[in-house]
Amino acid sequence: MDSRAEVGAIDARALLTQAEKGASLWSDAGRRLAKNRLAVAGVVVLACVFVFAAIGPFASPYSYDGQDRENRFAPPSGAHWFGTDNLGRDLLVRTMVGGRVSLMVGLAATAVSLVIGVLYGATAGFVGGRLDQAMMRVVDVLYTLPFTIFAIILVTYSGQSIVLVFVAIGAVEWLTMARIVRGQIMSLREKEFVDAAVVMGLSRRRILLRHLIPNALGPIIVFVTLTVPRVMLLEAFLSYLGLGVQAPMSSWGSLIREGTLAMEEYPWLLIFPSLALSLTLFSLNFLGDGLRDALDPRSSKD
Amino acid sequence: MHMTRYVVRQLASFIPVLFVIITLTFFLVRLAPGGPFSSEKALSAEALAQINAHYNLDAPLWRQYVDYLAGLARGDLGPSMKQPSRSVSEWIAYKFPASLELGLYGLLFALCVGLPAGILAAWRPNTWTDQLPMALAMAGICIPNFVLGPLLVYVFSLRLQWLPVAQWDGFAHKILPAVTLGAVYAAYIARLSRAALLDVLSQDFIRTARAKGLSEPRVVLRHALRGGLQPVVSFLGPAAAGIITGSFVVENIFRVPGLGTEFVKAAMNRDYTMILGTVLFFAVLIMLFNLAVDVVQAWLDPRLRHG
Amino acid sequence: MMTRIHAERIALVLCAVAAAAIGGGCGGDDAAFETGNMLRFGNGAEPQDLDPHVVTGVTEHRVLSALFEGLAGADPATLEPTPGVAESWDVSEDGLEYTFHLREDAKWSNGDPVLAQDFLYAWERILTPEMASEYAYMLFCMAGARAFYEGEITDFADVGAAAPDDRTVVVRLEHPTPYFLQMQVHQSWFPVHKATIEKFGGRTERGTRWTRAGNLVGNGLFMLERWEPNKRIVAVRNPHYWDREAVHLDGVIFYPYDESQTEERLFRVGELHVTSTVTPNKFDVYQRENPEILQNADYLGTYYYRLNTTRPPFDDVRVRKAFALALDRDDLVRNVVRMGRKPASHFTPPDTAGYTCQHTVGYDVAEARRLLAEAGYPDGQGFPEVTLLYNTSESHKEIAETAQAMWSQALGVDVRLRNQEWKVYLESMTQLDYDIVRSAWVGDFVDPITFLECFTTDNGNNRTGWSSAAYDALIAEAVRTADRDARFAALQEAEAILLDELPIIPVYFYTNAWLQAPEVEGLDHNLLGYISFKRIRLAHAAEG
Amino acid sequence: MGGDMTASAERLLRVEGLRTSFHTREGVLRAVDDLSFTVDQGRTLGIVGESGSGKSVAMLSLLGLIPMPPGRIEGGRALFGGRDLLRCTARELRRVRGREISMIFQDPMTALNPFMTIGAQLTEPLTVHEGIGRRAARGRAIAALEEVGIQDAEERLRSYPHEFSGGMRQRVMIAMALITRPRLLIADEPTTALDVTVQAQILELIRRLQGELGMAVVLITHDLGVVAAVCEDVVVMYAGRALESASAVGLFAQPRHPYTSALLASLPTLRGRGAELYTIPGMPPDLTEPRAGCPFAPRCEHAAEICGASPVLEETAPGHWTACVRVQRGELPVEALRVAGEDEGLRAP
Repeated sequence: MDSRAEVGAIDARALLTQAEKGASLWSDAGRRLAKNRLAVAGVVVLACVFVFAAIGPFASPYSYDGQDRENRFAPPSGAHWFGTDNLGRDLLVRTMVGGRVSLMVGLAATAVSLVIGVLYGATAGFVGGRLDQAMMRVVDVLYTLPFTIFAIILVTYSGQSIVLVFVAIGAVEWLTMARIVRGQIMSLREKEFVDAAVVMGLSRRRILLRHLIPNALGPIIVFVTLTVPRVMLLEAFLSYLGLGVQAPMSSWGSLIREGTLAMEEYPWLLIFPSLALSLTLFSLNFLGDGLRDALDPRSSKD
Repeated sequence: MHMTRYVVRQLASFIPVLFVIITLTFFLVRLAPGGPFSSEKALSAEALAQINAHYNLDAPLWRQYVDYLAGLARGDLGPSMKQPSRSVSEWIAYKFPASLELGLYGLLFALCVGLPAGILAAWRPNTWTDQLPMALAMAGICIPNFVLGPLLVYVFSLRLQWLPVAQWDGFAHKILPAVTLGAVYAAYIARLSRAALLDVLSQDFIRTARAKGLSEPRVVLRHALRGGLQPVVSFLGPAAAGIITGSFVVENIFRVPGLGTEFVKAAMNRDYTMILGTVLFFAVLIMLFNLAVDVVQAWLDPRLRHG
Repeated sequence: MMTRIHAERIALVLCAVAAAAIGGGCGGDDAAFETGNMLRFGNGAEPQDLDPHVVTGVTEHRVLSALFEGLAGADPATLEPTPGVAESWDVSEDGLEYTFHLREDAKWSNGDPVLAQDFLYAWERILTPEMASEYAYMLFCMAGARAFYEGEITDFADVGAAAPDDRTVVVRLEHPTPYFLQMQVHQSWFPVHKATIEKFGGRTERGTRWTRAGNLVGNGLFMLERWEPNKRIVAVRNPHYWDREAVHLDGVIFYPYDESQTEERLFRVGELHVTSTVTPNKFDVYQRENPEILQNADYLGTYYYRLNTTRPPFDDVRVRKAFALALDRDDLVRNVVRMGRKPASHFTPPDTAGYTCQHTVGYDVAEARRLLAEAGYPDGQGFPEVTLLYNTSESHKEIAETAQAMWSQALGVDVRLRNQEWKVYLESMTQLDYDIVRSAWVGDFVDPITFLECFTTDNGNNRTGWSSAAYDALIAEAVRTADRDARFAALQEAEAILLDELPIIPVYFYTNAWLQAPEVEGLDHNLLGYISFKRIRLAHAAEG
Repeated sequence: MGGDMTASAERLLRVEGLRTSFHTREGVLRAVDDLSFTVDQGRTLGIVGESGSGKSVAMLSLLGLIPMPPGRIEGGRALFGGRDLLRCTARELRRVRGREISMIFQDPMTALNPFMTIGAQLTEPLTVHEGIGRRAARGRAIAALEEVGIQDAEERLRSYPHEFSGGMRQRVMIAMALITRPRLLIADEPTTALDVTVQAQILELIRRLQGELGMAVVLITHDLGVVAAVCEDVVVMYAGRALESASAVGLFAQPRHPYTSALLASLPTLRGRGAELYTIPGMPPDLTEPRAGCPFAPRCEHAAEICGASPVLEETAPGHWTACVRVQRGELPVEALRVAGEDEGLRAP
């Protein structure tokens, strides 16, 4: 029984393969995802929403800014399935066009915050010590700076473009993401497979990117599904500050905000954009759950 | 103990951070176009000069900065430029209690609803006791508070006439705002705690606990919950600081005399002193809450105690 | 068992916090107060302060007019001067000197008599440069007031205000001012109580505690009972008010709801007697279902678009005119603006102190197209992309969207819309960094001059880059002229120039719409939106 | 199966035809397939097999600890103290777990709750099953820690798992498992994660306590050396089935299944220094594939056509049961299964 050392190494390798699975899982994940019915449904609905937003307007006899002022606030009917708005514009087309903005902002800004937040948070959590302290202080500072002022300055000195919206939202949303990832990484760092990876002589970069982050994907994905709606609604606030799309173009967030003002009189103005938003978020959520299950290294055990 | 020393060290590290925040904010707000006294009816040049002189806005910027810091050192946040009836500190002192109260109720609601929902969902994943709370949580996230608030008012105040429409007087006045404020946090907590609990429940020590013959409630509540609370706690730190400093939307809908309005209004008004004051206040709060998170984390997870 | 101990401890702390929160909320400032014969008044926003020499808004004015009284009052419907602290006054032949005779029984809410010196003290205070009062210019019609404010003279005795005795105030004017008496209803002319102000700080100090409930001493119908910012301001009967017998209400509670939706809901459940405003959607509903509750009155304000005359394409008057003519104001107002407002074919609202502009700019697409073609853009070809700027608001947006559609349809031009946050928008407007910008002007007093003097060359409110020597001369002439007809003739001529040159496109004239419970009686409306609480009574309360 | 060889000993646990499967997205995984064995009072049964052979799943199935879903117990009986564990209600099972049957696990690093003190975890079985007071429980906990050789027991109750080394943690696990004086201890690879010296200590500890408490032990391991050191009876598992069952002495003296023989051959210590290690060719079967016949046949050097028939355990020598059809039929002389290097052989206890 003098082969224990060797067995130890084998164990370490076994642990590693388990962890590496997290990284090499992506190819596998698609297959697993395809077997998750809810996730597939989510993908299908999302695809429909994308088609709805991207191609839908071309199929409509109305344009998003075509006014029919004598026919304003028309309830849903055969001619206008979603009814018309305060200027007699077809709400269906406006919802479709608004979806373009919201989807773009929702996904792009979330992606920005995701990339920055995950890399930053993971680095801080993994390296620890003084660097972590310093990095978290930076987050503290950014977190407290007045966002409204920041957005106002952004719009003033950089003009207006949808890209700025991603920047503005991404710039604030990554902070929370970084915190969450840091927490996850800090607790994962304690796990043995990290020791094993260190023993195997892997570089810190590799350990972080291939072992730690994949294992923290669960909370990250949950948080992403929570971030998308925040981002979509934040866009409405930014457009209040003059950042983002300009009238007569709209977004789901703005449509919903306007719909709230007419909630009692013309409920369809609130209901349809809200439905579009909710449908998207629900699908995204199911997809997120499915993705998390598919990517979870543990779910492949046994 | 280690923890005490940690707390003291962290508190000390606040000071430079606050200094950075103040400095950045001070110069940042001056970059925003317009000043506190730009208005639709243009002031004459003389009037503008007078009022700028009154608020020390005619001094060179560095001078204003130094003066502000000097005031700060004396604990003076200065006068509010757009709401001159009270000084900035008086405004914060007047408005914070309502925000705090609303925030605590909102937080309480969020925890009382979100945590049990998350636990219930994690208990039997992928059954209806999981899917129903999670669908509700998702709805809570989908419905923005500026929709939820009016909806709740419509149902509970205008239709059923159970609760007041707005105002901030008795306990009844606080229910709808707290629910509106807390709903989205409840949803977050539910989802985060479910995910974290599922994570913990798949760990070996849970099997040990079951092997000891513990009942499921005991396994979940006593063995799994602590670990499952960690992401919730990390989320709650900054969230709590945000929630108790008020929400512009909720305060507006329900006319709560809270601080949340001031954050936005001060920025919109370019009420420089008010912006700085509220930012400083918020910064201190958020740092305290983050510190609290660290302490709670350490309490939850003994492995972190000597970190 | 460690965890159990911890859990118990946490539960305890939570309970304590919750109890503290509940206790804190229920106790203290929420003590009940009598609301029986009190008018519950939706006041729109939270006052910045209650110092008459600091504040600027309509919101503050409503509260201050309940707490203070000027030399003269105004009829709540016609704004004709009525006796106030002064029971009578004499005007000199040239209209440049007013002598006010103060009533014997005018008292401050602490019982002190209101004396002539109180007015002089107040006027000196508002005009003192260090006070930096934003509304000091309201007093500039007084001889020397402007010079004193600008520091050219330092002795207030050189300003045209004097108190020969305790009960007489004499005011000498710089130029004929037909609206001088009417201005006495404005807070900038109100007296203040010297002892109170100086008890809580310096004479010209802003933001001292003198305006707090319990400290503030006024001379109005009511006195300040409590002021809970963002909750309510309670004003109750002033037992020392000289005309207390005529006051029906026991008091007024001002509620600061800047969310008009919230205001309307509170009104619906009977918590408010009067709202400050009503949204267009609710206006339609009430008009259809409860027209008796809906109030709508003309308001001295004009909604218009400024055009930047300093750069192409709006440096060309033909382009400006084309844009003005292509705007179908009737359609716009009927379908979009709504609220019973009136399309504006000139700048000064009709019948402003008897003045109605005779020159108009109408709706004529053919002419508009002709002018645009003449300017070099037939059917809008080659027309540069211009931007219509507005500050963020639902109503500005929908008007802008409609204007955009109309211009595009009528002229074939492409107008982009751009919204900005309020202060950024103001800055863009002031810096002439726009093509077209949404604007509005609300008169400070009922006289066409308050509108027309905006567009003189050096006026800070011009903001179009437009300048006309003839126009400037006519306005200056009108200011100097005492004779009403001659004055109006000059103003007519000036406004005609404005409407020919069109640095602005008038869109509509404002109205003030609000909701009012049936039991509220005697609430009259006027062009300035001033509220006089004296005649208001609550029908059911009066019986009970 | 399971030997009438010790007729005198009382039977504690009798498992018959246990079948457990996992219904995963990839298909149905038959982790335990028709497994039978018995454990007699006070005896030590070793269950040997490679990773994934179903030994842990079998044990977890008995205690209702496999996650359901995706796990499912498809059939069989597990008689323990007059009850069928597989048909107990959750409540009844809980009363067995940790009181009558305790279990310790492979990895002491993860098996203890990192968020709770040792004391809290140690006393938990007592408070749950015996409902005794905090003070009394504390006393028992200290005694239990001392019993497993932990110094400063009183002090240590306030410690957290991360403050212990792996070996110490496993001692704590044992103390925790035994604090209720169970009749059966299931030790699932209790020493695999520990280093050699500690491994021996822990095994010695289990043996000692077994003797003192008179309980039965099921020791799950992939290490034949461990079996040889501590077990009296052995079941060899492969692909969810039992291939051979015998006394340890009998098994090491003469394996009666080609798989056992191959396992023994692959033990490094049985070969001369410098000799090439023997490895069993091929891979364990994919348990999601439906199969017939001997699961080891594809890798068996003695496989023949007849191995396509499903084997069942048969007693081919007194107290020695095998599932090899060829051995049962006498086609394969057991002498052919003797391992090389047997001279250095294992000395059975």
